[in-house]
Amino acid sequence: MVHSIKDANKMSNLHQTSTSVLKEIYTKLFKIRTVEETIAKKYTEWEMRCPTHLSTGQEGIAAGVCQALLKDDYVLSTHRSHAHYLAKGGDLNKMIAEIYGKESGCSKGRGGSMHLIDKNVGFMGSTSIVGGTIPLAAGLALSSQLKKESKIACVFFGDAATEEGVFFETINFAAVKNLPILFICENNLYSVYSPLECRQPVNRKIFEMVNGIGIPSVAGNGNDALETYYKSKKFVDEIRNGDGPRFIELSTYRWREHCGPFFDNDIGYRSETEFESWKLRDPLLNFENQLIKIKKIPQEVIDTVKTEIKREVIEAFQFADESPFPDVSELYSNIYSGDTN
Amino acid sequence: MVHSIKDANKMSNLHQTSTSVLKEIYTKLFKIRTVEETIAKKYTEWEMRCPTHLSTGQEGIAAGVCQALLKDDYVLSTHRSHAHYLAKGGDLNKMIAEIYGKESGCSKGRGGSMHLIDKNVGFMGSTSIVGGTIPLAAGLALSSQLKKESKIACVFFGDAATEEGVFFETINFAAVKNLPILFICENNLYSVYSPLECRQPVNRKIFEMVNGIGIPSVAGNGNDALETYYKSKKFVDEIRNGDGPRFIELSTYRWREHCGPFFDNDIGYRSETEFESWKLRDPLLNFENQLIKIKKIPQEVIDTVKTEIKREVIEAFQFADESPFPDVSELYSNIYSGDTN
Amino acid sequence: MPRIINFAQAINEAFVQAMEIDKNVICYGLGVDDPKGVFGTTIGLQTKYGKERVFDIPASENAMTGIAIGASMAGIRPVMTHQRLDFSLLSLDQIINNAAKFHYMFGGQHKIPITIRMIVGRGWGQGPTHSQNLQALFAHIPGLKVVMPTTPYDAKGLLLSSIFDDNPVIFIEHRWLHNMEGDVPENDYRIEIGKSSQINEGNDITIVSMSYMTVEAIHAVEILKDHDINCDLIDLRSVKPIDWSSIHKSIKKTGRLLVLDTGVTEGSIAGEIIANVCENCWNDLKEQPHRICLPGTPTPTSYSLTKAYYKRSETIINTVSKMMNKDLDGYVLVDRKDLPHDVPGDWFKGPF
Amino acid sequence: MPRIINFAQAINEAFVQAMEIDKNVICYGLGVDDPKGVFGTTIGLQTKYGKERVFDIPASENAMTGIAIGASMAGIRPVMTHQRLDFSLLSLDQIINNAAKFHYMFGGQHKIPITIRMIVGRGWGQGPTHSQNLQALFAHIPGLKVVMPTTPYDAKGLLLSSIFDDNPVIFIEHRWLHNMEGDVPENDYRIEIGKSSQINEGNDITIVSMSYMTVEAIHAVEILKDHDINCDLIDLRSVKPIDWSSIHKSIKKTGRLLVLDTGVTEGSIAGEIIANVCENCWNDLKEQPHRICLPGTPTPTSYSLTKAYYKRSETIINTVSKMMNKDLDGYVLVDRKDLPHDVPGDWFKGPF
Ligand SMILES: Cc1ncc(C[n+]2csc(CCOP(=O)(O)OP(=O)(O)O)c2C)c(N)n1
Ligand SMILES: Cc1ncc(C[n+]2csc(CCOP(=O)(O)OP(=O)(O)O)c2C)c(N)n1
Ligand SMILES: [Mg+2]
Ligand SMILES: [Mg+2]
Repeated sequence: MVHSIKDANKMSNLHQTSTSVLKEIYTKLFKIRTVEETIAKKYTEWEMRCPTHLSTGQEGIAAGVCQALLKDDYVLSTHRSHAHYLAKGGDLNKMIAEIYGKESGCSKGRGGSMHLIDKNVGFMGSTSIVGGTIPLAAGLALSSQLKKESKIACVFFGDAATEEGVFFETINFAAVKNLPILFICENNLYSVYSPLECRQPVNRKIFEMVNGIGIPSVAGNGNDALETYYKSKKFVDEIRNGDGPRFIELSTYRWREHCGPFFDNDIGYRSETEFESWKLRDPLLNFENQLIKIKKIPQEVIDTVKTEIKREVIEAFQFADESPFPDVSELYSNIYSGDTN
Repeated sequence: MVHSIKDANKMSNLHQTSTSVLKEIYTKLFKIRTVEETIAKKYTEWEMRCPTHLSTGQEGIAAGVCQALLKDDYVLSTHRSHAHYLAKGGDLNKMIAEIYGKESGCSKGRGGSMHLIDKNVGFMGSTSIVGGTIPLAAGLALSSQLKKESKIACVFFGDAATEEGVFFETINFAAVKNLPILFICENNLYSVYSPLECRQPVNRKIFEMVNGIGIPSVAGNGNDALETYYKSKKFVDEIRNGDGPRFIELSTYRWREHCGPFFDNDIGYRSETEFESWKLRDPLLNFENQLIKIKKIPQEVIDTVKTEIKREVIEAFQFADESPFPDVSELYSNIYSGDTN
Repeated sequence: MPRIINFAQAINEAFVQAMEIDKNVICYGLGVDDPKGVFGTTIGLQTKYGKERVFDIPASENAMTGIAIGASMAGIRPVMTHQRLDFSLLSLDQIINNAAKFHYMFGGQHKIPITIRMIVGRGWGQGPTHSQNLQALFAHIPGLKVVMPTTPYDAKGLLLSSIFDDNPVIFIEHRWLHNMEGDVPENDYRIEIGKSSQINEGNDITIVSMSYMTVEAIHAVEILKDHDINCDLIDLRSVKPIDWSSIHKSIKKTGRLLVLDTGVTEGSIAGEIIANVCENCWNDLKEQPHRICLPGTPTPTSYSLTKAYYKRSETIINTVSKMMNKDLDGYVLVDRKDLPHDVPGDWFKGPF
Repeated sequence: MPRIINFAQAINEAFVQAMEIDKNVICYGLGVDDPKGVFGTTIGLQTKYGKERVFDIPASENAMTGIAIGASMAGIRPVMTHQRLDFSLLSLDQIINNAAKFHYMFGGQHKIPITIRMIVGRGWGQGPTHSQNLQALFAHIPGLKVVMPTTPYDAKGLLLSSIFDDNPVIFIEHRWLHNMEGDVPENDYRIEIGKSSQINEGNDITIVSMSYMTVEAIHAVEILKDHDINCDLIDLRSVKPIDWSSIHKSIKKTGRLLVLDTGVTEGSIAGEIIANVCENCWNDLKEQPHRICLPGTPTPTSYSLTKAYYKRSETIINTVSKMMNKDLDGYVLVDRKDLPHDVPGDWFKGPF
């Protein structure tokens, strides 16, 4: 049975993975989930006054991929960037402050939820224009190649971003130049409320198409953080080895509405059944259950991780709350770099 | 021997093709060649004052593809559009007048060589922006689908156009909507002076890539007008049958400089040897030799075609010469459709 | 008896009527058939007119614009919708290089009857990439028409005119207008593109405005009237072509000009209007013209910064009052009812 | 002793010096390494600095712009070249949505030191899609800088400044300038972005101009001088930011303004300058300002139409003379040496 082979693979993966890696992945998963759900809860106080796209349900990808990257590697992301920012090690306090529009935010309140940055950990930015950061990642990869650095660039984007011309152009150039870049497509089946079938040919797989454009590609289960980690790790090693660009398409599902804190299965663009079937594939819970099953990490350690993160999250919201807003006198600052005003 | 099988195929193709089709293809080939070479000769009088991209050497594609289309079918083209315009049946007098910037030109002198049109024969326009007409063709195909017409749209473009995002976006949409559209890529190995290898991954075939994006595709020898005709015919039938979009990549070679009347093998971007090897594959001469060999068309008929076309070409240049320039008082006409000024 | 509906419903009604009149009218764009129907503007269209004429598309702005152009060459009248103007920047190639030029450069033989709706965001952290007011960019391109309706009445009449205009029309809707209500006749009526609307008559000063800024101007004009300042308020409706004769006529009467623009100052439509009026009505002007536009920065996201960034009726009152040598304080006179500055009303909550 | 080279050579020299100074400077664009080297401007660079730093690219304008932005985030200083400005319209998404905003919207943490060269065509049937003068479009976007050098001296100094500026700079070159010659020092020198250049001093009228129109202005100013009209001729060099203080100072002196622009009238930089001067120097102005720009049509291709389309020194002379209440006829005074109107000189033959 295919199923049990997969399960066996999974188990052997789990067994052969070091405790520290497992713990780190788990920590990422739990942190993202906790942050996003806390945002969802607090959003209805209407104090986070910016469009906010939550990643709940999609944590496996950010956690698995970023676990395979080094701190110096570059990451870029989209409108739905909290998970990537956190998984790459971005400062939590600054992220929450940013969503609250505070001067202490990672973008000093100028960007909001869709425009996060933490250069200290290689998180080079996210923007809301679909596909907009894909070439930027290739540019960073080019800089790394030019400077003969070992850094690689990794860019996260959704299934809809693969419909933009700039995606195709970037894939082509990355292949021509053999750039050190990892493309991660999070296929969550929807673009806002639009299902895949009105946007892409029905029988075409994104990763196979990319293969045909010129980049070695695989698909994977994005809700399985460990599978994601191993697929990413293999590719990251190849990329760092100078083998050129790689692409992974990872299946997943967004739990909450496209933008905002609520659930929206009731409005009719997708079914409750579909949603429920994906909820069973909870990337956090399944990972946690497996960890418990194989007993490589004691329950106390897991509990400590949880307690620690919950505390961090509470503190982050406190930090954001207590931080001042940008001063209106600063409206004109930073139009140009090097400006003195 | 593969070679002789090919040759045998070719011969049987020739034998099974009706005399009228053979004659029509030959007429197209000879007409394009004669027009282009006459332009080349006369260009240095510096009276054709606009960027002019000649198709000499690439006639097989225009002739073969357009032979497979009906008069009502739509055609769109690029900066290098003379061949397509003529093969589709565009008015020769109006084309030459257009290149001379005359009011009697097909675009009333407003467009020049790169912006031709003859709606009477479905030639819907050409423009100089690389890739710019590809989505227009899809739009015309969409109109045909919406109106339940049997017309199909056909768009010609070069190898470089397949590097533009808009190409990819159009292919994707055409596949999603099953549009009645035929994409023709003329791969002449160069974009201006740039060879393929600095623009596209070395081992990737364009038509295979398009297959992967979602459209059935084949490659062919663009210097063989008959092969091109049969490959196009098959696809045109399928498209008209409602089977959706099709794509053909045709190999060919431009003889003269990218833009202008001269030869430029001396400047160093391509070798004289390469050029010579392609000259041996002359789409016109080879076709004519085969026609003579199989004796389906008497030499006199061929000679009449030649004489007739030469006369037409002379008359066209006379027509252009004698036509008046647009009146400067008309500068502001046609900014908007429906304008009275 | 007035028939009160809101701006979004007026857009929807124009769609319905256009699609009834002419089966060549089609409607597409990201999400036009989804449950939200682009803020209600496209609700129900797919049910009424089918999936062939009303459909969702891939995220491929440039090609989908070219596809509209191509279809329009065969007589289709596509209406394409961008949920934010910012997304249309991916398609400027097709808009500028093709749509704007095809009629002229083919000697009048092509008509390009396309309408491209672009919605401009404001407030609630829309920020740098969701709230750009780039009408000046489109208005600079020969061959395009650009309209920016303010009232539900004009929204309906202008959308119908745009759809049945044989030229490419950029149709810019301000997000803060969608819930504004007004009298909208049920019948098919058209607003001529290129004609402004006189919203208030007065002899003291000409205020030329557009889109959402006209709403702020209406408040200001009312308050100013209470203080004996009478404004000629002209709502442009079209920013290309501009209704120069109405503007010039008003300047002849008032001798004073204030232009309000939803875009940034430098290179604004407001600047063009000032330049044109100075060129053409020099002797009628009693003093230098003024404009109120956005500061020349990307839109900041933070709540605290947008307060200084956007200009409202308070600023209009202060500027006009200074021009008239009076001493009014807009911040005292305008009653904001404690509504936060970054929402147009109570109905606007959450991300958009 | 003057060292005379042409504009294209000056650009080339700036490239060489920049690439010597900083190995992070790279140069790419369609054809930068081909035998023609973008009208000679990039000739020899690949031989000197290798294929890693100087390379040809796919026809993928939007991605290649984004790639420049990305690389610049890591300290690379990419110079991207478009053989025609028109092709850059495919990349406005990356220029406007990303390059212009990244410094501001990330709170000052990113620098985007990219330079995008755009060449504007004119004459020889360049027509609607090869000769657009869209500087106004870029100048309207907060966060961009836009320069338009006229002289070889400024071309070199401004390109060096642009490359080493930490912001995105749109560097617009007029095709008719490439063969103009002038004195260009060998050393590394910089022209400050945002500072204009005073080309002639005079008390009668201020002429503000840019790019190729300054060449026409220089001819006109000389002839006008012979007829006792003395012009302050200001070459903008930067159209964003604009050197307002120099313009205002000149207006204070002359009281008269004529602006020359290579773009179409409506929404032009010229309009912005008129608006700004009217707002700020109202009492200094003796009469209404004027501008000479292109008509609001797509560029026609035909030889006969471009003659009326483009404005030259004849028109400048006529306008100035009218403003000064004199009766000069530019068409009589200017000696065109029988050169056709659609070429800048004898060197310009054939398609480009
Ligand atoms: C160029 C552009 N077009 C449209 C939008 C509107 N938009 C915002 S998010 C989104 C959905 C993108 O879907 P996908 O890439 O699959 O990411 P997901 O939201 O599913 O994570 C769209 C269409 C945009 N932001 N940018
Ligand atoms: C968007 C755009 N980029 C660049 C150019 C400049 N350009 C004109 S023709 C051409 C070559 C195109 O090559 P290809 O598509 O292979 O056609 P070919 O000339 O070989 O027939 C280029 C790059 C352009 N016209 N448009
Ligand atoms: Mg998605
Ligand atoms: Mg080619």
